[in-house]
Amino acid sequence: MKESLMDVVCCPLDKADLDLDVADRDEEEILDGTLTCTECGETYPIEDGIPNLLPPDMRDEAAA
Amino acid sequence: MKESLMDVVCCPLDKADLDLDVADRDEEEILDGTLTCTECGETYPIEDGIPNLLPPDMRDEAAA
Amino acid sequence: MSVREEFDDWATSGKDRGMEDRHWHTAKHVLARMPVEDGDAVLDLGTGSGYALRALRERGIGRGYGLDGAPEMTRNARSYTDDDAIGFLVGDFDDLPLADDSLDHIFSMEAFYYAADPHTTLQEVRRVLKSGGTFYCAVNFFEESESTHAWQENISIEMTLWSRAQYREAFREAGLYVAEQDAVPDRVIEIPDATAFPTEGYETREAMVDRYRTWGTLLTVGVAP
Amino acid sequence: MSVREEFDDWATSGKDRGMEDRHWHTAKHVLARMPVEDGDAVLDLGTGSGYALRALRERGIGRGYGLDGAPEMTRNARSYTDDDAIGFLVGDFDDLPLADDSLDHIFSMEAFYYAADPHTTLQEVRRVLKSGGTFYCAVNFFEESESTHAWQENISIEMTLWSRAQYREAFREAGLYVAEQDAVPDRVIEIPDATAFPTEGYETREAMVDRYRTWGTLLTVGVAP
Ligand SMILES: Nc1ncnc2c1ncn2[C@@H]1O[C@H](CSCC[C@H](N)C(=O)O)[C@@H](O)[C@H]1O
Ligand SMILES: Nc1ncnc2c1ncn2[C@@H]1O[C@H](CSCC[C@H](N)C(=O)O)[C@@H](O)[C@H]1O
Repeated sequence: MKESLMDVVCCPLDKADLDLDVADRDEEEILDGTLTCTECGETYPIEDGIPNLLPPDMRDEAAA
Repeated sequence: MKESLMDVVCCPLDKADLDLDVADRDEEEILDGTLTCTECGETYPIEDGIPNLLPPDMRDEAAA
Repeated sequence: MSVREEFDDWATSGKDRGMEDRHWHTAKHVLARMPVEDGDAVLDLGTGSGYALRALRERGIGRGYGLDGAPEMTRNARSYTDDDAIGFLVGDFDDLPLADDSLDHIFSMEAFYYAADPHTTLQEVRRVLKSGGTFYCAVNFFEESESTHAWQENISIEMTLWSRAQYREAFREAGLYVAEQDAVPDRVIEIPDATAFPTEGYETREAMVDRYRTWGTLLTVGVAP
Repeated sequence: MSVREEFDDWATSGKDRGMEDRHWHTAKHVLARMPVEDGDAVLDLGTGSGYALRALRERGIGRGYGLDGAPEMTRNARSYTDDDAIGFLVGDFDDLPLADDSLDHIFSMEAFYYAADPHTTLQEVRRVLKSGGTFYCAVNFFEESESTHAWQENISIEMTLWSRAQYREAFREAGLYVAEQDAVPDRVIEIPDATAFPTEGYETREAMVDRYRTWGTLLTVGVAP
């Protein structure tokens, strides 16, 4: 994901802003990392350049 | 024109309500008469069942 | 010449019915898109023969008002229907004789660009529409449809030649939201083989295809806040 | 089965590209009507292969966001473009991970009715749209298009089967103005002679004509106040 995506994304649960933690990036975008809600502290993974912003219960249920 | 048209028409100049004067009507509608602006006093004719609500200068210029 | 003189002539020579036939090719698609509900009050700006209101009544609108600047047009239109819920009035686009917030929707086909000041007309449209009401503005005469430009030569009234972008911009300037813009093709008109060209109206077959199939009718839909 | 499981399977078996091909028949007409301006930010809800954003970028939008509940869909979609202005994210229709008033327009094709609660989705749509922004909601599965009803049998997710009137009503309940509703015909699909029926999909030729030419895609356009 481009860093500019941060302008529009928010926490799916409480719509608060997210903090970005970059684990891996190339010149253009963030490939791996974490988005953390500044309000509720919930975390969302960025994997292979795509943030997963499903509500945690849906994300975990599907991964199971 | 049906009397119910009075609900939506107004004076084209100042958008004030109009007073209806009926000269001739049948069971269904008003065939001849006059609409008078309650604000500016300008009058508009109803002829053959159709009100002419052109601004007076346009109405007169065309009739000339 | 005034709108009244020009179009009264058209009405008495039967051009109103001719327009109805030709405009229906695209107007029917435009009308079909309007989200009218039972009981709605709809205005037809520059109603001509009044066909749009007759069609919308079949979809259940409660009241149809046909406004036109040419008394003979409204006289003819009145004679084409005996539907009690359709009424006609003579008036001008730039000074609408209609109360604020009085209409659910407004339709207009091939008429808007005759307004002496189209910006004023749009302000009037916004004024008379209820919140959430739509203005379906359909024109065949516009910048991108080049073979229509010559129409101005045959008429004494000054016509507004806007592009698609200019329509959107003017709607927004008047405080309308722009919900849609589309070129609605006329698929009904028959286009002869290339060998038939030049015809009276078109130099080449491509020009005629461009006029009807590519551009057809420009629809711009505005919504009142 | 969850949206994720169902549609991840579709993505890995290549159904995303198949849908793109078929949906394009009507989606191109829907996209053409959107009044997008240079620089606009547009969201594609249930983006699948992401074709709608690729098409809108050719019309000059500034940013395209493709949201989908199936990670494999977004993974494929991402691989189909190297346009820097297009980005994908995984998320659910009922809990949009997008800020209030952040988007100029939203498009959605053949996806809306999978929402667990479509009324919630509409509220979310209204929340994230800027004032005057549009929601172009296109579906092939709806009450009036009867031969589509059987689709529910082949999918484990509950699908919302609304009529045209129900779409309009639900949009209004969510606080959106309804600017347009239309049946956009699919004129591309070939319909065989009557002798070819019954086919796998259709009992009669009439049923197939009804599905594609009469009903096609139901478009409802909402505008945020
Ligand atoms: N400034 C103005 N005010 C009111 N009516 C006008 C006008 N300028 C033109 N008109 C009317 O607009 C109509 C344009 S012709 C189109 C008629 C009809 N809508 C149809 O589709 O066939 C004429 O009837 C003309 O009298
Ligand atoms: N509740 C939900 N939240 C997010 N995405 C969903 C969803 N329900 C279904 N989807 C997504 O919606 C898409 C429907 S298929 C349509 C894809 C694309 N718009 C096209 O026209 O081809 C799938 O990719 C599916 O994963």
